[in-house]
Amino acid sequence: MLRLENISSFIHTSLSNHLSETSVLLLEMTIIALAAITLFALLGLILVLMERKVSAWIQIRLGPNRVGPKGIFQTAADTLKLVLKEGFVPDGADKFLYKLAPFVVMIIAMILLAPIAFAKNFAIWDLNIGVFFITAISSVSVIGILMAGWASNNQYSLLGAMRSGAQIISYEISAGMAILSIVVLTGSLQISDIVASQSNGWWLFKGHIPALIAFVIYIIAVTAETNRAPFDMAEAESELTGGFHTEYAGMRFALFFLAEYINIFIVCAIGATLFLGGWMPFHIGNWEAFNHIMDYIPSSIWFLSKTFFLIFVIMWFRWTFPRLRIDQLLQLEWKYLLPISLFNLLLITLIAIKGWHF
Amino acid sequence: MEFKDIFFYLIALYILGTALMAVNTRKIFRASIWLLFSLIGVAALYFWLNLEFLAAVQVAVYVGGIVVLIIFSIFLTQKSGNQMAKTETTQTVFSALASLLGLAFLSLVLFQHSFGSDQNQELNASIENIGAQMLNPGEGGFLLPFEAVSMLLLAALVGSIVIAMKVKNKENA
Amino acid sequence: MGTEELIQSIQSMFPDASINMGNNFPELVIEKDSLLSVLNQLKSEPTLAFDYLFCETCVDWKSHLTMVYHLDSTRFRHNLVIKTNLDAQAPEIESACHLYRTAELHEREIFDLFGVKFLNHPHLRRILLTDDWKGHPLRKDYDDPINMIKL
Amino acid sequence: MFEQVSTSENGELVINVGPQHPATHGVLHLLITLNGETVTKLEPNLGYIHRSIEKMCESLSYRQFIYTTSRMDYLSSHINNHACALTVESALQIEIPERAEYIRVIMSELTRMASHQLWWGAMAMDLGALSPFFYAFRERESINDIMEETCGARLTMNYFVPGGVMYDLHPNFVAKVKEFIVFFKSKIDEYDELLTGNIIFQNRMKNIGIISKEDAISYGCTGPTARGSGVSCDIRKIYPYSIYQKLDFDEVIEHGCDSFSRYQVRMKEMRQSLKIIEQLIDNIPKGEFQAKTKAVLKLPKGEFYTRVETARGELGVYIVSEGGTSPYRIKFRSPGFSNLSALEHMVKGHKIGDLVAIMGTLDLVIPDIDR
Repeated sequence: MLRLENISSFIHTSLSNHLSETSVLLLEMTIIALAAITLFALLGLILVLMERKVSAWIQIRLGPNRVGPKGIFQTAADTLKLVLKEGFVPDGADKFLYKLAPFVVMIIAMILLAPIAFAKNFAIWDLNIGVFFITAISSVSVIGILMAGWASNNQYSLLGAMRSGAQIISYEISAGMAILSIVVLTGSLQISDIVASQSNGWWLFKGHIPALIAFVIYIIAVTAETNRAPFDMAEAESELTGGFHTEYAGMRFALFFLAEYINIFIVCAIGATLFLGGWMPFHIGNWEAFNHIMDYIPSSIWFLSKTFFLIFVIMWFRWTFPRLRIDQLLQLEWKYLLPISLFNLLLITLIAIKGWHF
Repeated sequence: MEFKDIFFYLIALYILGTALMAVNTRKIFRASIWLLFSLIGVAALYFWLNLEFLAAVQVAVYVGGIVVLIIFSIFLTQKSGNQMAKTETTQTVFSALASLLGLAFLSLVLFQHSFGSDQNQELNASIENIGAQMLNPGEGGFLLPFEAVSMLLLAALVGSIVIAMKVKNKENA
Repeated sequence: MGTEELIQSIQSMFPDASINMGNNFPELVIEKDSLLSVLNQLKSEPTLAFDYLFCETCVDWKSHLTMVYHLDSTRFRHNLVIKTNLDAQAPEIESACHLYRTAELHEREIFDLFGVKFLNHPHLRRILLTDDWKGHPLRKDYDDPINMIKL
Repeated sequence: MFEQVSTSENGELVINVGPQHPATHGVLHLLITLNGETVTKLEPNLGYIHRSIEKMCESLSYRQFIYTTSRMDYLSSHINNHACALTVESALQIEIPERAEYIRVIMSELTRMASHQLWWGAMAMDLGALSPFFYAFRERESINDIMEETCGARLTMNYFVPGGVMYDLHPNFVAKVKEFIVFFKSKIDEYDELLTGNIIFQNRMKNIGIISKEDAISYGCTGPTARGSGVSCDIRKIYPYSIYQKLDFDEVIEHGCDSFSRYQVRMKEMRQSLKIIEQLIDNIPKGEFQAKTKAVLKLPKGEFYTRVETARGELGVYIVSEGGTSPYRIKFRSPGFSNLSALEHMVKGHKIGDLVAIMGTLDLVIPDIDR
């Protein structure tokens, strides 16, 4: 069966046989860049279609069903339309920052993709501070939103930007704490180490109830951090018409839209890696035959199915819950999630020191 | 010049260019954005030095934290979109003099210091090492400064809460 | 309290005003200057307690305008209509919105469509039409040859 | 019409909510002043769809003017028509056949339910929950289908005429309504499961948009808006018209005075409407559906006032007749107009998100306000 980890090593060895080290490096960089961009486009198309299908399913509708079989080319057609749309700058806007903002958001989403392990031995850059790198870089994405909101010269945009700023900064702490609890259990920030530590069971199961609490907090916090309903204060279409992207149209809007979905993918991938074992197959204790069958499924499939399960959960939230109010949102973080996650971290540390986990 | 060196000069040029833009623009919001880019450049420099942890801290603290705070304070001041007033000539002269003085001092220190003595010594910047040094109370440890800084931050935190609460009381009365 | 009793008790309260039974409700005709005092008494008198102004409008009779106030009591569930005539040229009357908050928007509408000026109204300005609109459409002498279709 | 300002003198943010805004459900324009996120001032600017229906009616006959009222509060068009028909009938003292009365009440209650369903979906959408909208429309569609079969229209039915109703019921009507009652009874529980019990929803609704009983009366609030504050104001109960006197139903009153009470009132009213229809649907009397009336209606000289309960509150029709074929002056006392006046009182001091939620619970229909 075709496995992703074999492909990368095959490319590397075949290139090294013929070319010098520098040119191999350059060529591989180009290949990775192209692959990443393709992945981006694909993810965008798939996730937008998935969102529409999931929402249609929840809302007793059919969803897109005209373009292509079952409407699978709908997002491609939408993208085409958005590309052809005029991209204008509103009067009185800061032109430079207005045009820059969607790219900032997009580039940050792209950088975040680097340390994610898509399959066994298959990551763009498995750096030794993996999860910390992601926390650090994702804190920058708020700048793009602040920029967009300010540069649009629109009060709704400004309010949306202020909201999302306050929100992302607050929820980053809880998300960080949840990530930290797994780091404490693993003793490493490197993603490959974290995945390897789950070869005998996922942390969600191994870490007892504190890990479960950390997982729930992580899911809530990242839903807020990616500006998804019920925490979509930055957009809040019924209050702020569109929040920070009220004035955006065409491809610039599409970049924001795409970045939102890429961010969802990334946070869900991290969640799957930290709590659900990343590309590790599902094993049950001593059931040798069962474990062998699970091993036969490629690691990339495992990783993607876990990630898409989490994405589905986040989409499910969006189409079920009403939106919180901004002060309730901050209250939830500072009065409930943060104290709980701090206490939870202490518990996890105790578990890690005493070695009570499996 | 090696490939690695070209990269260093590119990063350096980027840091200096964006820093210049930050001080030269007369729109306060843009200045903060240029500062942001400059700080990202510094993080890139750390990455270039293989100091990933430091680079990530640089991004998390300066870019994700301090610049966001600056932008927030710009939002809260009125008329942030307007151009700032042109600086006076005397001010420009004095600041130029001050910068030159700083440059001179820095170059003096740099040229007096002899580099290369510890080039063979491997710098251990792994997270374990950083953590161990941070909590080491003995020789070469950073526990005392670490705790002192955290006390300072706590004091700042409490102080800001007190100030914020005072304003609210006034409004109520 | 039956309608007959209601009419009698109101008549005894305001001997100068004339009260008689209309098609639906008893109608009290008063002088425009006494409007506020009448409304005040009707609202504060515990046996009447007209606390709910459910309709306030104006009728243009060409020679004069008539302000019509429909009052209801949420406690006793009896109704009363108060009418008062205004001058057609410069209609002016005290605003009732300090007694009944609902009058605020209703009076702005009447000001807009009939041109009745309400004294002591907190912000009397046009509500439905644009601020620079000429004339008051619900007046009988209003003419708009473009927008009005004569049947 | 208004000055374009972005900040007030003391640095507060001034925002135009509307006329094009997703939360105003129409072309309502609110000029709000914000201190941070808190609303400090709210001023409605009306008239974007003002058609001067009252002026139009002065040149229409007593048969024609009823049709303009379908366009006022288009979600309770049957009930608006009912009010007009009742005014004309009471002035001319027309006795209408019992069958017509039954049909009218059934139609009115169906309309009330359809209106409340739409409100439920739209209000949930204001709060950011998008799915309830589709669930609400599923039920509303079946009511609209029933209406379409009998009246030929889905929104502006124009079915009630002076003297009765325009046509007889469609043969499928009774069966379909019965089917709908069974269907909707299970769905209304689904509504509660989906939204009412949700903790986010309750936090968004409870103790928000408070208006006391005295204020509600003073602001002239009617309908569920006032009944959520404990004011008994259901015209069907206090000044019964048509055959409501004979029916067994409760006036829903809640005493919470907040958004959640108003929400509860409407939810319970839907059940009461079901109860009313259940009482009537099996015994619609046979006979004429329209009384014999003259071809040209002339009201006697005088003033006539009718009050009915629409889905939004009390609708008053005030006709001043000079004895001609068309009214001399007509005034529609619309429920939305008075309810809107209480909006500032409710919203002041709340966040901008609450403004949207409170507006949702007022259930404003803009053509009803602008007329």
